Amino acid sequence: MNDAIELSRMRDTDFTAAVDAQSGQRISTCYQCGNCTAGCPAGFVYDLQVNQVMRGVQLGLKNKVLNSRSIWMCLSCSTCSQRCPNNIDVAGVMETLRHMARKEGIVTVPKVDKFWTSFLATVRKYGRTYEIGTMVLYMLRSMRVFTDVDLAPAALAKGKLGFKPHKTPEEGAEAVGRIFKRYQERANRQGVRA
Amino acid sequence: MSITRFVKPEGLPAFLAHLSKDARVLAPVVKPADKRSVVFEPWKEGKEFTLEKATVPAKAAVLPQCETLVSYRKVKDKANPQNVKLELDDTPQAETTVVFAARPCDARGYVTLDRPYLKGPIADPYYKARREKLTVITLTCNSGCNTCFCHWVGGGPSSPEGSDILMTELKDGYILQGITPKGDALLEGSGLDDGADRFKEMEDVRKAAWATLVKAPNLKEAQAKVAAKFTDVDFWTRETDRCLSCGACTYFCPTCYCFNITDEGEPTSEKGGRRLRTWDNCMSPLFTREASGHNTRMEKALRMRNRVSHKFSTYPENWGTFSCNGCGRCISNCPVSLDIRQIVLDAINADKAAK
Amino acid sequence: MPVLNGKELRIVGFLCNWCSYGGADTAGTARAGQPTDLRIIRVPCSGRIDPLFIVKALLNGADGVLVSGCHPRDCHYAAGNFYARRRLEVLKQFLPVLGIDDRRFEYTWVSASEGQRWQHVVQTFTKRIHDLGPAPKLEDPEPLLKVVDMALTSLRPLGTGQKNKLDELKAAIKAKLPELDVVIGWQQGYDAARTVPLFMRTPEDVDKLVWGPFNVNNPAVYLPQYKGKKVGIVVKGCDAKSVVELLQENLINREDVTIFAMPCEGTLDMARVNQELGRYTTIDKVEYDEAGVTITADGKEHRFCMNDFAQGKCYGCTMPTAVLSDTLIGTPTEVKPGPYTPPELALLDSMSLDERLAFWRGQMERCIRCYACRNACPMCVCRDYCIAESREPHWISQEDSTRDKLFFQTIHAMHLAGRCTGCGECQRACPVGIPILALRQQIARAVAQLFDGYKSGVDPEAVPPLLGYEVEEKNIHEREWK
Amino acid sequence: MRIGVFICHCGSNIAGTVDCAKVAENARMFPDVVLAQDIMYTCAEPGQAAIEAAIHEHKLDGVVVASCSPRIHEPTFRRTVERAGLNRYMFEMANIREHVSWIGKDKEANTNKATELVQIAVAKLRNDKPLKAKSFDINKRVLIIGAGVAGIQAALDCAEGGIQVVLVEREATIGGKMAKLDKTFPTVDCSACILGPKMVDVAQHPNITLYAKSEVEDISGYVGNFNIKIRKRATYVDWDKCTGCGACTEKCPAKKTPDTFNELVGPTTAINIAFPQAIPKKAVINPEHCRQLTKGKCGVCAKVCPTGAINYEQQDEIITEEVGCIVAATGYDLMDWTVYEEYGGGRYPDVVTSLQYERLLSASGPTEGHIKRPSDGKEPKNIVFIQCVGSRDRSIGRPYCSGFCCMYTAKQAILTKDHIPDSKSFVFYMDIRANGKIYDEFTRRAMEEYGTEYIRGRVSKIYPDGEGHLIVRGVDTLLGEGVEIKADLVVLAVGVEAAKGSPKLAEKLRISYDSYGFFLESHVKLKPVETNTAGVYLAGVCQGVKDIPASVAQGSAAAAKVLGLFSKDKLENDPQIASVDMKRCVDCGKCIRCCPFGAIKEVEFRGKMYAQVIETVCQGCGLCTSTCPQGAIQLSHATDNQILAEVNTLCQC
Amino acid sequence: MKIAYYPGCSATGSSADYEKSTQAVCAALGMQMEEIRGWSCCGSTPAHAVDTQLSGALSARNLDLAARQKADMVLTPCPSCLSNLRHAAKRLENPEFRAGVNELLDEPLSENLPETLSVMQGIARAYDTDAIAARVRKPLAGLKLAAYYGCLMSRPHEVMEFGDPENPTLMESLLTACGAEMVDFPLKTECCGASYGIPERAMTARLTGRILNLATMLGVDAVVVACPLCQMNLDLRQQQAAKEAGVAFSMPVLYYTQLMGIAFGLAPSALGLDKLCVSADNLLRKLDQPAAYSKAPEGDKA
Repeated sequence: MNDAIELSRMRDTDFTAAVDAQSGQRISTCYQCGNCTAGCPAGFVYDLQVNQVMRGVQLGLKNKVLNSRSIWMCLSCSTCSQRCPNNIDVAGVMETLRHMARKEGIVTVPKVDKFWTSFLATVRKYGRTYEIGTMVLYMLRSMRVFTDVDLAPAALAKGKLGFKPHKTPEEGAEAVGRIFKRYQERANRQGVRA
Repeated sequence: MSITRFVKPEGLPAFLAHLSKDARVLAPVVKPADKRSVVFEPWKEGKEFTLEKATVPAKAAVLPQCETLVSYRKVKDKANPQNVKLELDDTPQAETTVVFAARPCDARGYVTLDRPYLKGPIADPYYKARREKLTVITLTCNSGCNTCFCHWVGGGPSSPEGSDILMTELKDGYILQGITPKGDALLEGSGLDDGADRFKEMEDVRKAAWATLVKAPNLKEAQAKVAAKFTDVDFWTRETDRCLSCGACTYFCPTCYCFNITDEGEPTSEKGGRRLRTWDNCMSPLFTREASGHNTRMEKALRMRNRVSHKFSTYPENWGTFSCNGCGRCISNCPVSLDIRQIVLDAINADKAAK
Repeated sequence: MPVLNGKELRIVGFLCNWCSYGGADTAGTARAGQPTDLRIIRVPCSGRIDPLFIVKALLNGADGVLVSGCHPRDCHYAAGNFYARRRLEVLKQFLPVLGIDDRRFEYTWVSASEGQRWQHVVQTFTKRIHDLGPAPKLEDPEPLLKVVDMALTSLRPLGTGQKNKLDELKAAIKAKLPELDVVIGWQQGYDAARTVPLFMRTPEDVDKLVWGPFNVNNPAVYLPQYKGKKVGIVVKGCDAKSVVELLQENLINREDVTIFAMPCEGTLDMARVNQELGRYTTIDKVEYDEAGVTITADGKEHRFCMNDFAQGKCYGCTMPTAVLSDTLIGTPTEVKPGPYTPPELALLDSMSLDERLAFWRGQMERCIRCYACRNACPMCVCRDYCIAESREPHWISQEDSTRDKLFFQTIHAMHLAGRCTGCGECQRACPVGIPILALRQQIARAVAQLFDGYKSGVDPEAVPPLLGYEVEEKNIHEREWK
Repeated sequence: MRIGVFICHCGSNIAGTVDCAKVAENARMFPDVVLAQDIMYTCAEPGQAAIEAAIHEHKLDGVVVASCSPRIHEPTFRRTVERAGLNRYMFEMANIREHVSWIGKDKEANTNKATELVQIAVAKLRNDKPLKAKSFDINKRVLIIGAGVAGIQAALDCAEGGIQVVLVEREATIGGKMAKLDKTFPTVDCSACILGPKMVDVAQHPNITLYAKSEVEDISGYVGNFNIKIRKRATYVDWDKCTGCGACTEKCPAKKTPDTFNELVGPTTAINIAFPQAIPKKAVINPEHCRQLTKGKCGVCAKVCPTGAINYEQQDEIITEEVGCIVAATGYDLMDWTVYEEYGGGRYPDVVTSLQYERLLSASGPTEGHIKRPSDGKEPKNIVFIQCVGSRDRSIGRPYCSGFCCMYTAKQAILTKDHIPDSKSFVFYMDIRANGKIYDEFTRRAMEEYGTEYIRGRVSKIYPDGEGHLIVRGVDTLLGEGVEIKADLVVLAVGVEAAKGSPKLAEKLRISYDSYGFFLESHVKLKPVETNTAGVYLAGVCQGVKDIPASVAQGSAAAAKVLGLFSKDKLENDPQIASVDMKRCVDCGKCIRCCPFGAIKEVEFRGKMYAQVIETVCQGCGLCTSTCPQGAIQLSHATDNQILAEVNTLCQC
Repeated sequence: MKIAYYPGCSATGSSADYEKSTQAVCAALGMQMEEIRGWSCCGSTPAHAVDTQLSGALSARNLDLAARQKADMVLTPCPSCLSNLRHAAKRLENPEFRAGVNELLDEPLSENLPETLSVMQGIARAYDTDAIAARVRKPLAGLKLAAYYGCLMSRPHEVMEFGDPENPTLMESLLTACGAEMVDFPLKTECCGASYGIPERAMTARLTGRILNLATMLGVDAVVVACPLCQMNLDLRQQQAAKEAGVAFSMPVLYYTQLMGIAFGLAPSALGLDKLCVSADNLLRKLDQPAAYSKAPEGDKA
């Protein structure tokens, strides 16, 4: 049994406590009914199912959880939170884990992260996006940008994809830019990835 | 002619400082409030004081609101807890005290208290100890007032009874006149300027004060007439309709001397147990409530009868003079302005009214 | 036995026998380690805990008091903790006005099975008390004598009420008089610059009745002693509230009381009037106009404008006319409620906790325990059997101590919780002018905040809040033990 | 006073972290303490003997024991001091084990704390007074509320014991939930066959008075002497005349009346008899659906009734009964599962409750024992059972386990296979709770012999596919993947909740209930049948979820309590009750207003009114004492002065 | 009641038709909305995916602008923006969070920020169903519709407060008032999987297909949505889904505002109906059939 997880050594209870604290949830109340997994629309692209992620947090398996692909692929649709019999905001926990991974520089699905960064860069510059964020994300997650060939013509024909950047009027773009600047500075101060 | 001294207003603090070297000096102090009051408090250097008539008389100088008659401790033997030693201390706590700027009515109060506490079959050792260490400096009144009636009951704005020194306010200062040897001695050692040359002026001021008084009715019949009303419960009921049965009249009276005794504290504790003597109040139903719950003075009418009769009838019967000094505090401090003057006059005039 | 120096502070716990004491046992059985400061007093039910035990402890050296009972609904005695919850919450909101930090008192619910929760509660509370440090003693601070600011603006124009139809009122009383044993009103006192209560039994008595700004006394104070007799009473708006509250508590019977009312335009703060008049021998003249009174004493004129010299309560009065009456002469004036904090309470509000403690120390020193405050209070119906002077139970010593005097004021205030109508007679009666009304005002404010703006003396049918409960209290919430 | 103090080492339980000898030494300095010693085990026989000997030798008139919690040994030591001639209330305990030695390791602090706890106990004891109980007569009749299997068992046991029983049942027939079941686990016995004879016994027992279709309206009084008001609902049928022949039900034209006995899975008639074995077997008219009562015309049943029993004018009737004690056996209801919108919120007819499924299985049910799904009457082939619907679910405020669903689901899966051999059953479960006698074997049989597919996980969503099936989306956590089943029928194991109206009844009984409405027993382990109100006992699910054997056992246990209580001719009250000092009472009525037990009344004495405590009703909570502003009403053994003595001991600076 | 309007970035791009029809319907009802001057992106998914406080600051900036405009309420058509703005407001109740957000902003936030609601809620609050019905000129009688809310609108319940999180019914009540027949649509809050484009085409098609299939099985004339992303996914992906499911779909997917606009008698061009992939022509034709009038609600007489 070489690949057994040696719980006596591997458990990081500080991690469990940190997830509790940052998410405001009590992960210990999860009794592994699996309802989160049952209702998850994205489970098919997960390497760890949601209930397994929760179990990993309970056991303090930090590396396993923070390196999982699942936390990047979660859609934040909150179906899991809604149906959790123990009132755990599971989607909130997933988001917390994503934040933790990011701050530690662990990015298991780089394209997603790259998209977020470029999306935010646009917002930083113009104050608004030149297209609905999720729309491009939708393309990006496909990892074949603009090659959804059977769709693009129809979408373009209907004017569904715009490329003109809209600069926010009334000094809005500048104000948004300053938000990002301060955020960046704070992240630098704290020594975490922005 | 007695010893006199003169002091300018600005010289008073120094005089008090001189007095407080060897004694606790009780001086009137203003307590600021929407309804301000004046109380006697131990004076110390730098403390502000007033010469106004105090809301609360300086009775506490001889009869404190609460005093420890006996303090006692039970000391246990660690080896044998059944051995308990009792330690007792019943030494009267008396300090040398000067009451400064009492009014003549207050000073007469000490005389009124002296009779039952000192002149009866047994002298009260606690009272005696305090009384002997007391010197009274009295400020004469320069005018009458709406609730004062000292001149009805044998006193007056410059009555010397009970005072060791009489002090009178002149235009530019105060003249102090020794009344008793104790007072004379105090003045002699005071270092104040002689006041003999202001004596005449002083007498004029005092006379002028008398002149401000409203004419006093004749209370000669009061003792008999009040006694005659003893069985007329309706009379007392009418007179006390509005009485609230609180203790304001008695606790602010310079001559009320009733007390209650209670034990407090745990004898085995470090503080020990204390047998306390506290003021009591004949206007309270508790005053005569017996252990069974029975109360001989259940009605406030009967309690008021007691108070008025004591002051105007039974005390005079025992000691030959009213025990009311006409300071008027029971009237001015009463939440319903019950007026003892009116009760006495009603008793006197009851027959006439009936006719 | 003193607390362990430097290590412990004095923390007293009152625990109900059935749940929380059991919870503490469960914690012990589970070896759930706790700080050693807490001393537990076992009581049958949280409902048994008189809030005054807590004040008693806090005034006499406790640094913290913790109360714990069964969870709401789980009371061994069905409803004891529901009552306790209201009383303890009122107490919690009251303590700061005394200058006691309300964090020093906490109450919670712990069941017999919640050993862990108990451990957590003890740890948290002990830490809180250690963070706060030893409680200041009443005798520690220098006395602080601050004066209430009486420069107030009234919610309505104040006046002398001389346009009221006093003759009509007299006629109405005379008409009813044959059916009544007595009618209580006001008459002139020992001079024309004050009035005193009047007890009318004959038409001639009725002729003595006066109406005006000197009618300060609250005649309702006399009603309970006439229980069972037919009594008439003339009331101002504020007096009527006392009558209603007495009815609410079944202390008098509605059918025995006939209420005569006229709209009140305000009454004078006699403390300030007397201060202004100073020492005088005779009143020459008292003249009224719409806005005030001019008193001539010993030949000197003194002008008292109602807007400047009214009683504190008159400025915030929204009920100048009796809320309940049988005969009303005149028309009630509507007063729109506005922002109003009673001046005494405003003074306390402006102080820090330490200042409040120093304030009460300074104020209570001159109290000589005459109990005029208590006896002037229309709601103090057990004054003849007051625990201030009893040995069984023995709540207060007779010692001349500021603590005991302040404790009595707390007793009075707590006993008035949800009952005090703010008539202010306690403070007015105090011969040495201690602003004790502030304590009652704070209780009333807490009760109003907790119980949906509840005001006593308004609705004869309402249940006084501390004699009732809701299973789910709208405004009382369990504090989190985080 | 002469007080003896005994400090218990409790072996090393206390002495391990408390210097017991030092505590005893300190205690010697406390007032009135004439003796203080430390003892290895105070509660053991030698310890108790030492206390008794010391009482005699040192003429003690009060004893303090510092040991464990008074909740454990106060009764023990009270008996000890009583044996030595002291009044049992001249005794106090200091809890230096649970509250000191077990929660702290600092010996100095612990010793100091233990000393103070002893000091408090001494201070309290010095204010103790001997108290004496009073005795009063008992009315040896019992009221049993609820005639499900627990209530029936309690009634029969009491009746057999010679006690007169008043049995009140809300429904038209006794039998409760058990009467609705088809079979029972783990024996797959016919429910009606084993319950039926007991129901007949109830009907025939001379000591049992049965009020069906009745509810308890009001309860007053106290243990030994309760006064009960019972509201007998109008049935519009004179039961004295009704023979239960059923002629009326055959002819009744209102054939679409909802059938509550059949859990609404089929209709019934407006006049009906719940089921063939109903006790009492009497007809009842449902006034909301009776044409005569709603529209004023019909009268068919009156015409066909051979005994003229129909009475459309009948009104509710109030009956009074006097009893000495009460057993509550009000059972349970299923929670309203329609809060689960993800399961359709009740909109899909083929999603049924387990109890509805029992009626579908039952030969006396609407489908005569053939499993037909409600939507189209077809026989289902794929049946999905979902457990823990409304149990173990904090998100809807029901965190508790309903206890018996695992077992009946296994039973239903087995029965399904028996009824439809080519069917396939799936059970979604989280844990299988099968801890009774031959329970686990039973669930294993469902899996192994009946091919029931157990899937470990919850179901997230049920929705119709538009083609007559229900899509059940769940998870198999063992597999770590979502699963989906196309089902014909879904059976929800719906969680149990306290019977509707339980809190109201609890308030009438003056007993406590938990936040879910279950009645609170006196002690969760050691007094599961008693309540905190003397003379009120519990049986069955009203106290907490339990299955049939446990309900029956508790029914018998309650009966044993009743018989035990009635074995005495007189009862003694607990003297720790309130009393009024008439000298101080001003009759303000505040205590009367807030007494939770109605134990204070107003009495006249020499022309004045006073409050007076009814000694047999007072439970000793002391709420009155903290309410009385002048301290005129005092709770014995927890008087103001006793508590003040404790406070003053601690706070004196 | 002063209403501020937050269009969201998509309004000028992919969901121009949504924006157009929203404006048209609100104007027809007489609902006054003032666009927030200088509004900026709420941060969308990327911001909260990266940092909650950054997301909070980007959202809160807009709420603050609305507050300075003295708005009592902010309305937005986009569920994603709604979710972000409401989450921000909820988190700002925590003083620590508020302080952190204030650190990022030019100026501290106003003490009281207006509440954000969806335009749908805004309409329903201002106009009861009678008022809506009274505005109907061309009742949707004869149309059978399935309301599809998507996953963002009603979840999490504590934040969104959009009726029952599993079974919201607001769209149904609005469209019922317009005369349409609304079916009970069990998948109304199930995720359509829009975010997972091509790599998982089979699965996404299954999620989409499941919704389209059930709608088809229920025999509806159209699926009605309130989310730009859902609309695009369900509308655009029907062929892919069809391939997966082995059935052909031709299910119009309309914004609820488009249908309300139709009922109010507004011109199809004013509602952006030309942007639909699956044409709504059949649906419009069905409405024009005279039979439809027989079931017209009273509002039609006006």
